[in-house]
Amino acid sequence: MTTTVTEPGLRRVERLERIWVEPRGLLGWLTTTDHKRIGLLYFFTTLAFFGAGGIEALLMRTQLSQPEEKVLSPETYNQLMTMHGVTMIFLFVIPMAIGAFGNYLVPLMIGARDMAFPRLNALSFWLFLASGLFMYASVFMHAAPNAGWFDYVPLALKQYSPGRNIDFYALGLIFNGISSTAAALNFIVTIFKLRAPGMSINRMPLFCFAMLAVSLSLIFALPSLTIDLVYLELQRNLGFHFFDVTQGGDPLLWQHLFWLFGHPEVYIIILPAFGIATSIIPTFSKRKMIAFPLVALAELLVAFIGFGVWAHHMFATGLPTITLVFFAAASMMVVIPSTIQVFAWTVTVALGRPEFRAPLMFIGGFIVFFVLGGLSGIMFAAIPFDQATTDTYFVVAHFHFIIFGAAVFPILGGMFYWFPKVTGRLYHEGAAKLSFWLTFVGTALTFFPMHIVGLLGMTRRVYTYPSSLGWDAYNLSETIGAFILTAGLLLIFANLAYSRFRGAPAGPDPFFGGTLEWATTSPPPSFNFPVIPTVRSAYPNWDVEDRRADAARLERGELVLDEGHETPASTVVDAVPDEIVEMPGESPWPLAVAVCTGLLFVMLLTRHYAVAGVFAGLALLAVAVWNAKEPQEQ
Amino acid sequence: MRRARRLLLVTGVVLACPVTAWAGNGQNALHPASKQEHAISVLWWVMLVGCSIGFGVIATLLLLGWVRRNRDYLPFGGRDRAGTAIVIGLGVFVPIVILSILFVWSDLYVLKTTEAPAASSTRMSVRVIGHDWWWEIRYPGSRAVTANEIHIPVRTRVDMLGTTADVIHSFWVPELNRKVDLIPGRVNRLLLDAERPGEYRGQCAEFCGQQHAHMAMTVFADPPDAFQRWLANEQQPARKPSTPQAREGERLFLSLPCSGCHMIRGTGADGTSGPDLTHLATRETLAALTLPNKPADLAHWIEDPQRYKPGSKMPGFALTSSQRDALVAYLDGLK
Amino acid sequence: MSAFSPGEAATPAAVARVERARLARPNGWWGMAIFVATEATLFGTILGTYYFLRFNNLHWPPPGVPEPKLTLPLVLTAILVSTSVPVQLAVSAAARGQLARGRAALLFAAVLQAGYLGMQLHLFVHDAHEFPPSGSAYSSIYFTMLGAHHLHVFLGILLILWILLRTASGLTNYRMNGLRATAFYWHFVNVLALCVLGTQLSPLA
Amino acid sequence: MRVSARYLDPEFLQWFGLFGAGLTWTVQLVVGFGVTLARCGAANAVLGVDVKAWELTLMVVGIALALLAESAALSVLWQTRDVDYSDPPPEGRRHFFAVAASIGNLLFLVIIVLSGTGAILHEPCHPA
Repeated sequence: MTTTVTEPGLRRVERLERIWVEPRGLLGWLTTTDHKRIGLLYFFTTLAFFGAGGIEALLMRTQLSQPEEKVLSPETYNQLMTMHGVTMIFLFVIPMAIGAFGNYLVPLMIGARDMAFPRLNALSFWLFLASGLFMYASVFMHAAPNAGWFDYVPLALKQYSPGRNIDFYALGLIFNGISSTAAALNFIVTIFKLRAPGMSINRMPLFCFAMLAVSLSLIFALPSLTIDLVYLELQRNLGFHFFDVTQGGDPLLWQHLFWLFGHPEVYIIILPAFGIATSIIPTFSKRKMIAFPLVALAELLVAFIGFGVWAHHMFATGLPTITLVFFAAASMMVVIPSTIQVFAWTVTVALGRPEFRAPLMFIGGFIVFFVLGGLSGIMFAAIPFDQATTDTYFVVAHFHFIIFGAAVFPILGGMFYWFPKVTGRLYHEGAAKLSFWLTFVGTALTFFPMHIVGLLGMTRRVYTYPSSLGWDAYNLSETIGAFILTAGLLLIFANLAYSRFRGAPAGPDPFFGGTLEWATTSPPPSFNFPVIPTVRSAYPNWDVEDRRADAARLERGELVLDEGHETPASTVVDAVPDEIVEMPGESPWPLAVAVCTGLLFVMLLTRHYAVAGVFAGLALLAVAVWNAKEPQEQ
Repeated sequence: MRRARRLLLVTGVVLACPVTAWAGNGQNALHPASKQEHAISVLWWVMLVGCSIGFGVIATLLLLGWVRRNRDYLPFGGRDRAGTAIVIGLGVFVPIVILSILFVWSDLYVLKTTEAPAASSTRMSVRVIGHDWWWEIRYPGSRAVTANEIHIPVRTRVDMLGTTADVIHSFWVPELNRKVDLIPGRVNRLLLDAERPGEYRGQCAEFCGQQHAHMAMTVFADPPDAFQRWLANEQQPARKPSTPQAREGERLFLSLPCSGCHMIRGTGADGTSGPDLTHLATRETLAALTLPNKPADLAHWIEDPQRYKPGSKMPGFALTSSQRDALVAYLDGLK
Repeated sequence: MSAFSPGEAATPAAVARVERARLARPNGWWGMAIFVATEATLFGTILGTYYFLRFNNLHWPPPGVPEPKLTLPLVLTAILVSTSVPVQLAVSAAARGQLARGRAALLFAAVLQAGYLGMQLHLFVHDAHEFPPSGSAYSSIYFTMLGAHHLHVFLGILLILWILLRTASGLTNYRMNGLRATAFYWHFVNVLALCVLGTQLSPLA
Repeated sequence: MRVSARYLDPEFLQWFGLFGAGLTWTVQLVVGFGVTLARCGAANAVLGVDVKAWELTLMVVGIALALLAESAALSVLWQTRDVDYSDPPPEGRRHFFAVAASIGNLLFLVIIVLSGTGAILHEPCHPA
């Protein structure tokens, strides 16, 4: 709409640009508090970790391509296996979906000018980067975590893992958890408080519902992981007793606390995918989502029930049956929110006039893999079958269909879908479609045969296997699939990289999307919207007259807020405008805090506790200095 | 999404393979040799059929969405109201009913078959103790001790009492029953009740460190009389070596560090950290099924265990070929 | 649009006006609320661990470990919880624009809290000599639980001192939000104190 | 009079309908799970827990509350039957929540029943 502005409007836009401008160059990136720039920082960082995790996967697949293969030593394999899990979950999927997509899109979708706490947002990123580097330092010291991503005790205790490997894991994940908590907190407050006037909770985009559900899950799930890791460190390094039977502890305590976090984690991974799917499907089906309230509920419900299913990861530990049934029952019913969404998606496509462009094709692939992975997931709620197949490749197949097929496909589709918004250019459609088929076939070929070898008795986390058991052909095809998949992924990134510079200009709204991010220019200006949009439906960008009204407001100067670095805040449920909040500008202190925290964790790792205390103090001091810069109220 | 439908087809075909092509691999969860595993595989096949139908419905909807992409009403007429009805009907009520039935069947009924057996219902018990990375087997009420090869009488309810000497392991013999973890401070029980004589391969299913991959075991379901003979022999102390070479082997075994870790009942060798070798020659494999128990392989193993099982607790020894042959001759005589 | 912009609020009186005009709680308060939620979960997990381990042990505390003392912890916790009153008074005073009274109340609360923390740390060290955390699962979770709570009291005191420091140069919307958030955090710490005390004394029941 | 009026206030019904059953299930899970741990742990020798009584109570109370929540949700749904989910608040929002809650509560009701029956029918502390 900025296309049709006249003199007064133009002057207001210029004033906004002056107010919201950030320093150029490296300094600008180091001190930025712009949610879009932070989103991009997240995007490229997580992409790097995705590459690392992918290489680890390919190495493992090569080792497993045939029986008695000797490419990797057992120790190396176990480190790669653990780092692959840790990387893909904590350093790729979550930060990519929440940090990159969420950061860039949520404020745009709710018509805000930034996140609620811009400096905290920057801090989350720098902490995330530091924690990632912290954990990857271990790889280069050949002391990477090697007890599997769920790191069961007593294997992870000093007695059986004397090295630093497990300390890297425990401290690294505590560190990473701080970043995730800060990010989640920020998203919740942003979604609660910064929605555009009129965007009452029942008109909030489904993507934001997904992000809200994810953030709430993180807020309530991470503490149990953190405390579990604290117990582990206390027992490893200070001689506490939580997990050893002889002193009244219990190794199952670790498993309970880990999975009390670990299962909500699974939904934390998949929920952003739901959000992306519910953004792409209406756009390309050219109609609103069917059963909108149910889909919104389903996204929150799956996160909620996800907290009551953790012990289904422990069905084989010999717990009493009366204990297990609680979790079996919840594990059965946690399926319903997913069935609701699957039918809502498919029916919406069937009811619409779908245009199968690359993003929608990736969502199609997502639905296929999500349904396959979900159906095999149901089977694990049947306790006897779970006890037979748990810790086999059947589980590996199941959760890779979910975590790769279902969680990552929408991320790839979303990269294409929002590429024009972020870069202002269109991606190459043909290459995108080809890359879809490559990744689709690759994924199916890599992970489908794992179901079969699992049923044939192949247990997970083995670095090699004998040839007498009829697993060879399947493993070979899995390895081939992995390389096809890699080719597909490389084609995607090549396409995006090329289009970034050579793509055709996209304009503000190439796909005629329904949510507010399409109501502004591509790429969006640093202040997101010249006028804070007013909302009267769940797909505000399809209410053309409302958007015209915005343009008119720009002329009159209503809701432009070109007096200061400001965004409006409204009531939590019904989004009644309440307050104009002065937003802090760029700040170097988040980076400083992250550096101090990083050094704090290095000192904990090397057991210099006194020095660690000093860095903790410095971190607090940096927070104080950051906080001392208050909004100007004179 | 044509491919989706083809995938469904492949699902059916390929999943039929395990029961046909690889029925005999000895570690196939869908090749049951016990009542318990039968129950589990029935559960699986029923769930597979149900899931295939469910997948079919959704794949068809997607397919219709693509085929009829230029019509914005459902094939059987109706628009948003009908759509919402489908979501609530197929997305809520139908699955709630199906899943509740599945819960009652699997988690209340089938579970009774596969859960730990009532101690009174079993005829004998066998103790399995997980070690990094091998299985210690003991027979309560007898002096028999062996490793990695469990003999049980066929068509007899045997109570497996699982514990661990170090980290968590998981006992899993796919053709006989579901798996159970071996956890410090717990005795977890599992029913072994083979319908037909045979060898059933099993493997540690919980990641237990560097050599998790080489921690397999075999269950031999013998006819009762054969089992009794085997057990009687296992209870005996080791046979005295018969040839001079074997006697030299025994002397070496007792003088070299071997006897510090391994027990050979009836000799001075009383180590407990490694497998009991009293009747090593009656076993078919070495090092938790890493190598076959042939003199040649035994010689290789003694010389350089780290080559076959890196990280194994057993160190290699610099032996002259005559010393090695003597040791092999002695151990190979421990019938 | 009933919105007001920060420009209006520089004096205590203006802040008071703003406080009356509010339809919803400010972002800062919500941020603290979410933080408290995650902290509460953290303590829920710690208390859960306590009972999980308790159920696993026939003798609790194990033989040789003294039963928890009753009176002193009760008295100390009573003192700590009572400081919620001055803290809340400080908020309402500030919201009415009476900054001086508010700060006085805060200062009073901070002194009491510091005294409490001092006593508790003394007890903590004393107990650690009597039955070190490395002695048994009981002492491990006992010291982890108490240590975690003392850390939160310490953090609360820091926040209150920070607010006192900031409001020395007058009251603004921003600082009023900070005060509300701090008070909220403080009440939470006191609720925790009660839960922790109950758990700590549970072996006596 | 005044009290009943307050509890029939649609805002209250909406929130109770939305969260009632979910929170009930949470309590059933946490307490029910805790009780099984207490009953099957070493400490039961001194605690002496009657697990079936606990689980039965939890299930019955749970069912009652879940049904209450469901009826609250349905009543709001009925009050707002002519409203579209994206209509302006409060009606639109109430309808939106009521649609969601009426399905969600059903789900929690089923979970409460299934877990309860399972916990009662299985023999206490028999290892899986």
